[in-house]
Amino acid sequence: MASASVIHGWTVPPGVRWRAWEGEVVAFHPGSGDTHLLAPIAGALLEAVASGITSKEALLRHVAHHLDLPSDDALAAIVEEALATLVRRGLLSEDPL
Amino acid sequence: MNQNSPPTSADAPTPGEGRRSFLKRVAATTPILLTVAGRPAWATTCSISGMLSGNASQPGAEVQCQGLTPGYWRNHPEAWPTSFSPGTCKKRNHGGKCKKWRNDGTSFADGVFGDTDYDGKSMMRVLILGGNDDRYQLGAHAVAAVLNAARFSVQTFGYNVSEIQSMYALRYLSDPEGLKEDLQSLNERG
Amino acid sequence: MAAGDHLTPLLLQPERAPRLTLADWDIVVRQGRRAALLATLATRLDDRHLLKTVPERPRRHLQAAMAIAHRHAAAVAWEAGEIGRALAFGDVPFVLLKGAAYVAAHLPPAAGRLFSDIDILVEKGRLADAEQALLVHGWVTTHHDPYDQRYYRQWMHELPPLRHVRRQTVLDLHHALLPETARLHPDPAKVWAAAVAVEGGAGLRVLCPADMVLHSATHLFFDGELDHGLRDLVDLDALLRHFGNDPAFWPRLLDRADELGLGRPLHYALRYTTQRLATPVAAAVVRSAARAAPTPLAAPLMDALFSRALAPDHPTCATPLTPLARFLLYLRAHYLRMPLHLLLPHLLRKAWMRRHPERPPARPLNGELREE
Amino acid sequence: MKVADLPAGAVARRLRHGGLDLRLGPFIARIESPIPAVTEGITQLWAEAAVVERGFADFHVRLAPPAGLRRWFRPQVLFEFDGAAPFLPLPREQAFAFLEWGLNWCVANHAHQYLVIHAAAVERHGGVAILPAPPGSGKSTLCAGLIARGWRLLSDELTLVSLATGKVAPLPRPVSLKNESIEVIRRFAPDAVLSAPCHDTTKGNVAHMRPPATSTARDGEEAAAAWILFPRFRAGAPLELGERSRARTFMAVVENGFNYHVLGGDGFDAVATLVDRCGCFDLTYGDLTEAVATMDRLAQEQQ
Repeated sequence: MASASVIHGWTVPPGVRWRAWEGEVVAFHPGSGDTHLLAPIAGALLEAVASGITSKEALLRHVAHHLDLPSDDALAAIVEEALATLVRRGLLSEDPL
Repeated sequence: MNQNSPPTSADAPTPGEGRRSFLKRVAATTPILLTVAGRPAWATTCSISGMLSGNASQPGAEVQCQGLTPGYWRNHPEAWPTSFSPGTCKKRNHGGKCKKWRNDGTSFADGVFGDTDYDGKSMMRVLILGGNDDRYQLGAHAVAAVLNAARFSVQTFGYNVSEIQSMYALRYLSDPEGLKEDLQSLNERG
Repeated sequence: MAAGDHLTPLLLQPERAPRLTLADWDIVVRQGRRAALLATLATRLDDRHLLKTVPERPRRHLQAAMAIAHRHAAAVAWEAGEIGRALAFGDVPFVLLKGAAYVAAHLPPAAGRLFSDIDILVEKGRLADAEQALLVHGWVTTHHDPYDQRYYRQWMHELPPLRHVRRQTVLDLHHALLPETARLHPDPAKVWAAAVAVEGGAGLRVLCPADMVLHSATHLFFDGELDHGLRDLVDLDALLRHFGNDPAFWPRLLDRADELGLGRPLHYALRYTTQRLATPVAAAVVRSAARAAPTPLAAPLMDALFSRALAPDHPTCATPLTPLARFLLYLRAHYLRMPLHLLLPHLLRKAWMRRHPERPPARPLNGELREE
Repeated sequence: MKVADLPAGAVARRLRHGGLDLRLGPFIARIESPIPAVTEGITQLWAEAAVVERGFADFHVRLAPPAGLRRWFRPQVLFEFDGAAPFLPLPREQAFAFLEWGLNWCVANHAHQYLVIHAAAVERHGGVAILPAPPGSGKSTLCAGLIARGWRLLSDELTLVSLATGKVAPLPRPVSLKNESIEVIRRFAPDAVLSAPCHDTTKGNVAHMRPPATSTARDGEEAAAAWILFPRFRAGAPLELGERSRARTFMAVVENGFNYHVLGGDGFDAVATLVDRCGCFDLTYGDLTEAVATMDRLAQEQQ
């Protein structure tokens, strides 16, 4: 698919609320009304996007640094899945850069 | 909001835990640990009265919808509809309950859908899977939903077996989490 | 305290609010809640900065109603997206109807509107695909009784309501605006062809302005059971005021009513919105629509019935004749849906099932309806 | 004027004709009912509630026998909210309990100036402990035990967190006790006023404990939340007070929110603020005296 070559960035859509306590992140989506408790990596990603980090590479670096993990393919796969889930739940939106 | 909260115990490897095993542990959890579903303010639901610890129930609410959970089907192999087999037991505990199942029951591929990750496993074995092998508990809920559809009438469960099978086939790749939540809602009614 | 409709005058002239006593509010809040218009009233007061003039106790109820309406709007917008996602799976195009359309298209009736379901329209030929796609995504029928299923599928313009297993939201899937057996049967293909995309609405579509008004009028005067009659009239009023800003809208509306055979509902819509809600409609337009009025004999009766049924359905507004008026309009709505020889057995069965919900009639009340 | 100040017979008369307007915490309810059990419940258990002048009422409720033949052989009662019946009828014996549940429903469905949580709330030295819990967790027993030892009752069932002030508003109403709890409280607090237990087919025996007069007298006084504490009664269990993660406390409060889903983002913020300012604990107990002592200690430390 052509979309694979499009470079995406992420933003937190308006209306999404979130809070972090001791590294645990909860988030609310105003449309679905769902409230989520995020796993550490998903939580770190949401916080990072909200703080202005938007590209996949930068997010991967941020998570690796933040959680003190090697920035390798295994982590990249987890980050990718977490981003997809956050997008599906409306907690992040995927925007072409 | 505390965007810059320092990493703490919750999201860092525990002391003595290698990076690899931490990654493995993280990979075994889903990105979302827990969801409290929004009850759209306009949805018809009677849960409010239930929560108010009263006996009062609302008129016209809920037809007698029913479903049974994966746990039920795991512990009640005798209740399986005849068109599906849990297989034979390899090891029993003292109470006579089966602790370990042979992989000779109806396969997941036959009972639910042919082209999936659970290659070769029986429905019972998929019910028992956990953690990394069935991260969203999607397989377990799919098996339970198929068994529920076979056990109950369409009027009671809302779906027949082939409808559950196509629901699974059409969504397990694109929307595993949403699919699991829908199936779970079906299995946990009643 | 004099009985009567306290709500409509206040909706029309919110600036009267500061003159109301606590005892007045005691009635207004209840009538507003029953008519599903409390949030609409609150919004109108808020727009004019009058909310703060309302005494604290009733004001809390107005604000609470606004909070609910805000959530409804957000949830409906999200749900419309979920429906779109599900139907995209089956490649089934659809059009949002009624309240969901007002929200999606940011039309004035959306302000403060409450919801109990979402209505969508699909082409009749795609109905089975739509049903399948929705089923796969968790929408299950609410009517498990085979009689009901048959009744809907054979005679109605919509399927029995679907409910989402997880979110518990209700969806009405239409393939026409009115039943095929109905006295009026606007061609669904024409309505479908004229539907328009919502600006910035992520692929969502709604009826074109004239059809939206005609559908709302048809629903109120030819289909509904009028429990929210006043709310529906308030919708119509808001649509007419909004679209009517464009002078070209009025001739288009009249032509379209002719084309779809919906002159009578349009006549009622213009007659009662102008009479009861002072909707600004040019006299010539009202006259033109009145060509489709009922016979001079029937007209006073319809006025008498609608004047009662278009008040909030609350004991404080009821006159001794209100229950009769509502009952006659209920019969009329059914009569307009299908010929008597089909209707009577159906109503008998409905009455029976209300008394004996656990026990379907032992013998078929009428063989005709049981034919496949 | 309080219910207890009305002359004999006046409560029944007003309930029959035109309604009795009572102030219950922040709300005014206009109650109508021809049923003696309702009069009795109000006279006995709501004796301290304020009777107010006729004006605006938040909730217009009526408990009356449903129409139809059943009334002669299996008497029932219907709860009406402003003329509509949101629930199916219940056996007549449960009329007063139905009034309590019905009013809870009214509050949960309309009082969106508050975040309404399914939880008990009690206060000592200015700090409120919120006790959210599912039925069977010993929440009401602990709540009854605490108010019998001087804690102020804000509510047994509905905790009202004001969106405007962030504080908890009192709605002191009778505490409902089930089965063994009735005996436990009789022994623990012999002076407490309890209604005669009524038998209820689904829950066993239910009795109501009258809120202390001092709590009712202060039912206009909001107080700040200090703890969110999840009680769990296990027979014979040693007392255990464990800290609980804030994020998980947040999720549990959300789960127990009656109108969280109506409030949207405001609800999220309200729960977050609450969790921010509160100590969050799990409390497992097997002995009521011990549990009350632990709570007293928490309140002391806070002071």
